[in-house]
Amino acid sequence: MLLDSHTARAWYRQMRLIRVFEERAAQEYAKGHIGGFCHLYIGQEAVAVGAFAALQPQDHIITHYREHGHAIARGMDINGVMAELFGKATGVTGGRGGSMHLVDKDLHFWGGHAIVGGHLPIATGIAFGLKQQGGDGVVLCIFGDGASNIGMFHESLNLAAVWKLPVIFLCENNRYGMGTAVARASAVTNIRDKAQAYNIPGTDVDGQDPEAVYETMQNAVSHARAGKGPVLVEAETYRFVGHSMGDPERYRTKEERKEWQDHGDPINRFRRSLEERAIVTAEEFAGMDAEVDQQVEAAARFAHESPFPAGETLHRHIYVESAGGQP
Amino acid sequence: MLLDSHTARAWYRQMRLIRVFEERAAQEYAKGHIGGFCHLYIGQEAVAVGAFAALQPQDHIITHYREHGHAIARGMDINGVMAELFGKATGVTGGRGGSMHLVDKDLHFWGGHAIVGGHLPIATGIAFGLKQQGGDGVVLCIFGDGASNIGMFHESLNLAAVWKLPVIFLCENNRYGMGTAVARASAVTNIRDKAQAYNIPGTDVDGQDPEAVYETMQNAVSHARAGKGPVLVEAETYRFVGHSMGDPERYRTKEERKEWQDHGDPINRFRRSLEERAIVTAEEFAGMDAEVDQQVEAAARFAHESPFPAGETLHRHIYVESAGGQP
Amino acid sequence: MSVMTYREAVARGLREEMRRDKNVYILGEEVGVWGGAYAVTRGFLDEFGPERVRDTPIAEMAIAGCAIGSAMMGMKPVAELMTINFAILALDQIGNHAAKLHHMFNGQITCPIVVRTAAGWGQLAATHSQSLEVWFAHLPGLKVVMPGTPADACGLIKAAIRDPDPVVFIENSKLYNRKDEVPDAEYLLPIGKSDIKRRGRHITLVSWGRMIHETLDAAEQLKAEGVEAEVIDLRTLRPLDFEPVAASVRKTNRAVIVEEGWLSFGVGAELAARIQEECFDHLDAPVGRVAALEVPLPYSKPLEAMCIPGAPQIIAAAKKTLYRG
Amino acid sequence: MSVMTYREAVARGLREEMRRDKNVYILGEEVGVWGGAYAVTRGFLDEFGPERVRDTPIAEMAIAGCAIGSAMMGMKPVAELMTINFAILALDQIGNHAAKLHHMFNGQITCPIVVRTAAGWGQLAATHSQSLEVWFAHLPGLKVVMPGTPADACGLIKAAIRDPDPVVFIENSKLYNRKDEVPDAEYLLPIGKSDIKRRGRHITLVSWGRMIHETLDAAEQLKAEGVEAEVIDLRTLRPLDFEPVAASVRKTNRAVIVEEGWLSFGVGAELAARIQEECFDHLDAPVGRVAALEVPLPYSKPLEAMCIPGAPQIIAAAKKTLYRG
Ligand SMILES: Cc1ncc(C[n+]2csc(CCOP(=O)(O)OP(=O)(O)O)c2C)c(N)n1
Ligand SMILES: Cc1ncc(C[n+]2csc(CCOP(=O)(O)OP(=O)(O)O)c2C)c(N)n1
Ligand SMILES: [Mg+2]
Ligand SMILES: [Mg+2]
Repeated sequence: MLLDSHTARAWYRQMRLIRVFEERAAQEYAKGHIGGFCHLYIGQEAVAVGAFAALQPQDHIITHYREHGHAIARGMDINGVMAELFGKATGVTGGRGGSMHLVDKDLHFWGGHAIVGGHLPIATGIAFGLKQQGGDGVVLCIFGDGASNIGMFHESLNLAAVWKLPVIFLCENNRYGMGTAVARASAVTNIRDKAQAYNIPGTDVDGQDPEAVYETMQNAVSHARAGKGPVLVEAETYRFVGHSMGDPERYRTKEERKEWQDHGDPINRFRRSLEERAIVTAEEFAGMDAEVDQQVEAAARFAHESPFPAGETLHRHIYVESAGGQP
Repeated sequence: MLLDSHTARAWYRQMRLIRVFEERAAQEYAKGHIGGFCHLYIGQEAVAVGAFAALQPQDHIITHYREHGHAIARGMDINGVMAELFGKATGVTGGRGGSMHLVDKDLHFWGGHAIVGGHLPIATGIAFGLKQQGGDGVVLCIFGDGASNIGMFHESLNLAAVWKLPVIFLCENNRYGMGTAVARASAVTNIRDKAQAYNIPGTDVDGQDPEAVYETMQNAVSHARAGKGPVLVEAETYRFVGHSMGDPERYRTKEERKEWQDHGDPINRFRRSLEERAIVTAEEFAGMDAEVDQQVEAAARFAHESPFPAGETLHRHIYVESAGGQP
Repeated sequence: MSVMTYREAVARGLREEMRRDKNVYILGEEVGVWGGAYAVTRGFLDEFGPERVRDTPIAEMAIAGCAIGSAMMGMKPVAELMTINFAILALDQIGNHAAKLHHMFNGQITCPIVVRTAAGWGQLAATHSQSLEVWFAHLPGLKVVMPGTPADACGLIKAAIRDPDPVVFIENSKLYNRKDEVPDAEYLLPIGKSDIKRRGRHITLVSWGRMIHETLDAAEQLKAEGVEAEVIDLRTLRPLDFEPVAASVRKTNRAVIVEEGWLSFGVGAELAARIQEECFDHLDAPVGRVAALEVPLPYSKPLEAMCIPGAPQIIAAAKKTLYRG
Repeated sequence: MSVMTYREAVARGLREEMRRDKNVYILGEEVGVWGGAYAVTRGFLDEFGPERVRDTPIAEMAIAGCAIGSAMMGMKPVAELMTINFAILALDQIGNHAAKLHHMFNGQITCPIVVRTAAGWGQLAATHSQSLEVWFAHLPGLKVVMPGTPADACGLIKAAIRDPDPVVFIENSKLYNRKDEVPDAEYLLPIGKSDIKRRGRHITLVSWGRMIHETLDAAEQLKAEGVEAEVIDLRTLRPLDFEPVAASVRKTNRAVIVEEGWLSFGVGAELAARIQEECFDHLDAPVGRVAALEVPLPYSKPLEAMCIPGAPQIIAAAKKTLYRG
């Protein structure tokens, strides 16, 4: 792929932003500023950055709970994301949803969702809405390997295929659903093979390479945008950290993880490749790294300094307020 | 296939028994002796008879609500079946389950089930029980084309495949789920193709030919019995009557149905073939037909003459009685 | 006024709203070619075409989820889940998603779906005879409507479609052929308003859905014995319009709740609890409850008949409450 | 007596039963290699091996269904559904199948499954913070157990495994680290028996599950003000052991029900309804109810804290009921 320097820098910057954001989130979690479940995306950054580069503003996204990276790749304000993790009033849902439920309607980012597979049926509905409203947008629906075994996966891919809905089902196969290796949970270990049951294209891609992800997603998006129906894309990736905070990681060896970290780190790989291809210079990298660090620092400061939501707000939006408030 | 005369007669007799039983059920329904939902099996008889011939006593069956034919093919007492349809105390569940819930534990016939797809997860459990208990039995789990689109289908086939459970998933593809043609509901119109998503064999068979069904099922049973895991078998068939009583049948043409009835009637076809091959004589057929008519007549009489269940029985078996009865 | 069946009344409401608003569409199993398992949407496919009247696979989770997603996009889906027994399969979509999105996403997302489903029974056996409205009514974020008459069904299905929140609209297979008058002019009713279906001063009978008719029958029979029962039809279970119930009980000092589902942890429990909380000093007798026997409903007609209460049980409960029995 | 955590107590009960009966096996997401999402089955894989401690795909319907089928075959499955929020996905299997098979098939089939699941909260947001025991309690054919202490958890999980009927066993993620004494000898408790956790004569406080501790705290604080509260721990919600509640209320003449879930159509509604039905002439005040605020639970700590009631709310409700507030 011929990558121009502007795009290359933007992608690198985004990947690094996600990484540094996540590292900071882990620190803040350890200090008790973030609570509940917090699923980090470290190791999978190339999937988000490559995939979202293939989307247009008129496209839509719906995803699961491991979505900080997706939100940032779509351009969600990281101050609002960090503040959300802190449960602050300035968070993207005012502290209601937390880490698993980032949302930004203006970005067509329809939420992280915490019930495994629960957002797949909803993705078909967004796509149906798009189709009926006659635009040329598509829906990107992201989930994990583990989610491909739940009934909602089947119902959703089938419905999307029968109705030829413009959805890209993007499975981030990071080898494990919590502690369960793919082969222990799924009868086919190549998730893309499940596409055969829906008569739709199923492809896989190296999820550690943003350029590969971008190209594969470009094809998938074109297919869906052309009205040819859904696509299943499997990005092969790896999560470098625990499932969520406090995972004893008894299900994999340190060696396996180290192997991926040493040879499969998407950021290092991409950086080396850009350096080798002389697309981005060392100074440029250094400049971006510093900027990203500052940006994350600022986001953390913003989150720290923001107020918690006022108690009175709790009762807002249980029902749509024009309808007469809370019954 | 080389069919001996004894077997041929037994199969013919069973198919006819199912047919005449169903016709009588329709009449009794029209007269108000049978109520609720009543899903007839007319047109699909060869599937049950061929498939059950491939089973052994140590095997197990679980099926859906269109199961009169399955029950009869397994050898359930037709007096008890007819009485059940009448809601009588002498019915196979004492009138509690009705048409959709025939059961006979001694025959390892674990029930008709009325939630579409609801018995597929349970089939995996029966198979798991069998496997753990170390016998060589297999489970036959029967459902329709429409059921192959529900989430439970996916979860069950996947679990059975991952755990290599001895289940034959037999889909009776009768072209419609209620009024919805397969192609309008399923992204693959050959249900057997769904097997690919579970890395298990998927085969199809002419469901109007009991010999073909038997042979295909023999292979499937051997596979499962040998510990090689589940199989998906698709029997292509057709229902000659409405989905249940009072179906306006707006979803298909009279011509389509007539075509099947004229050329695809499994009983006529089998009879002609046996005559051509000189395996069964005209006298033998006449004798069997008369016997079957009498048997069904006797079952109807039995059902008519049986008492309704006594009111006091209602509270039995809500909980297991040794446990101290009803809370 | 025209006389029409409950089925026709729901259909009329649906049809009017579909004509009014192009964003309204119907999806579900057998809603199109078949015309609805209970024939409510017969003729809709011809009038509105296959884009707006969408037969689905048998996939309750996908049906509900598709409705939710399209509603988030500004459409007005009416998802039919054939019976409430199958709606259970979609409870995660309805309860974990539809009911929560608006609040959890701080008002950014709205989810104005209507889920139409039918309770009922009639020799259908245990898995096809449930009244599970209480499960839905327990969830903040949902609205739960359960009309008992054609007019209420017509006025409330229209309101449900116009409502900005997720509405579960529970019909009853035993009501579809029931006829009554419906106003000829466009007819809209507010969600969350109960209706006093009969005035009286000796006892308050509260019901909803199909049981309102058994309750009115009972009230008519009680009249012959000199008892004037007030009959309140809740029509909506969430938000619960409790004040009229309280006002009535403050007047009659006695109440019986009548429901088609099981007694324990049923809708009547909440009503009895609320009444004793809010009308304690006015109650001359404990609030009575009439409900189904707590067994999985059997197929056999005489057994089934023992399970579902009707006017006789209501009358007996009323008399007990009136200290007359 | 040994002091152990609730987690250890459940594990002990499970382990003892697995040692006793080869037919007992565990299945669910992360029960094996991980040792249970809440670490209840840590070490089980090593002791009992992968045949009896079975990690499953993320497929709640298949987990429950596999349990049901194997139970029909004479096995004793303990299916873990990680939290009650995901158990919703298996409600069709549990409600339409497990709860109904024995009765509908006229006693021919039994279905002795145990479904272990956890309620709870803790900045987990709306979809991961529900208390839905009332849904299960509504279903005839099920038994619903909800122990609040290590000893009760140990004695009841063992009883659940030996029970011939389907049992839904609801733990609480906030309880797992809570410690208390458990008898050293084998300890079995009957399902369907409540427990008077504290004797008193001025007011009856009824609770179950985690809230029993908040209730006991409240009772302790009330004592300082001269109020002697009787605290009844229901432990089982179905079958409901109501008589001890009635007996207590006949003595105290006042009652408050305390629950972690939402108020409307919650468990407390049934209890309040039953108390006023059966103790009408003994009640000196309406039965009070303490429950969660009716909103989808938010993530943010201060907002979440507003939703879940604790000792202060219980004390306030008790005082109101005592006409002291
Ligand atoms: C229906 C449901 N079941 C179980 C869970 C608990 N759970 C949360 S994440 C997870 C693993 C999901 O794995 P995968 O889909 O591979 O995504 P990953 O976490 O690896 O990104 C599980 C079991 C849940 N949230 N929802
Ligand atoms: C979960 C669920 N959804 C809907 C129904 C209503 N229903 C009963 S039978 C049926 C069609 C099933 O078709 P198929 O699986 O092809 O079996 P067939 O009736 O053709 O034998 C439907 C939709 C149901 N019983 N359960
Ligand atoms: Mg994964
Ligand atoms: Mg079919």
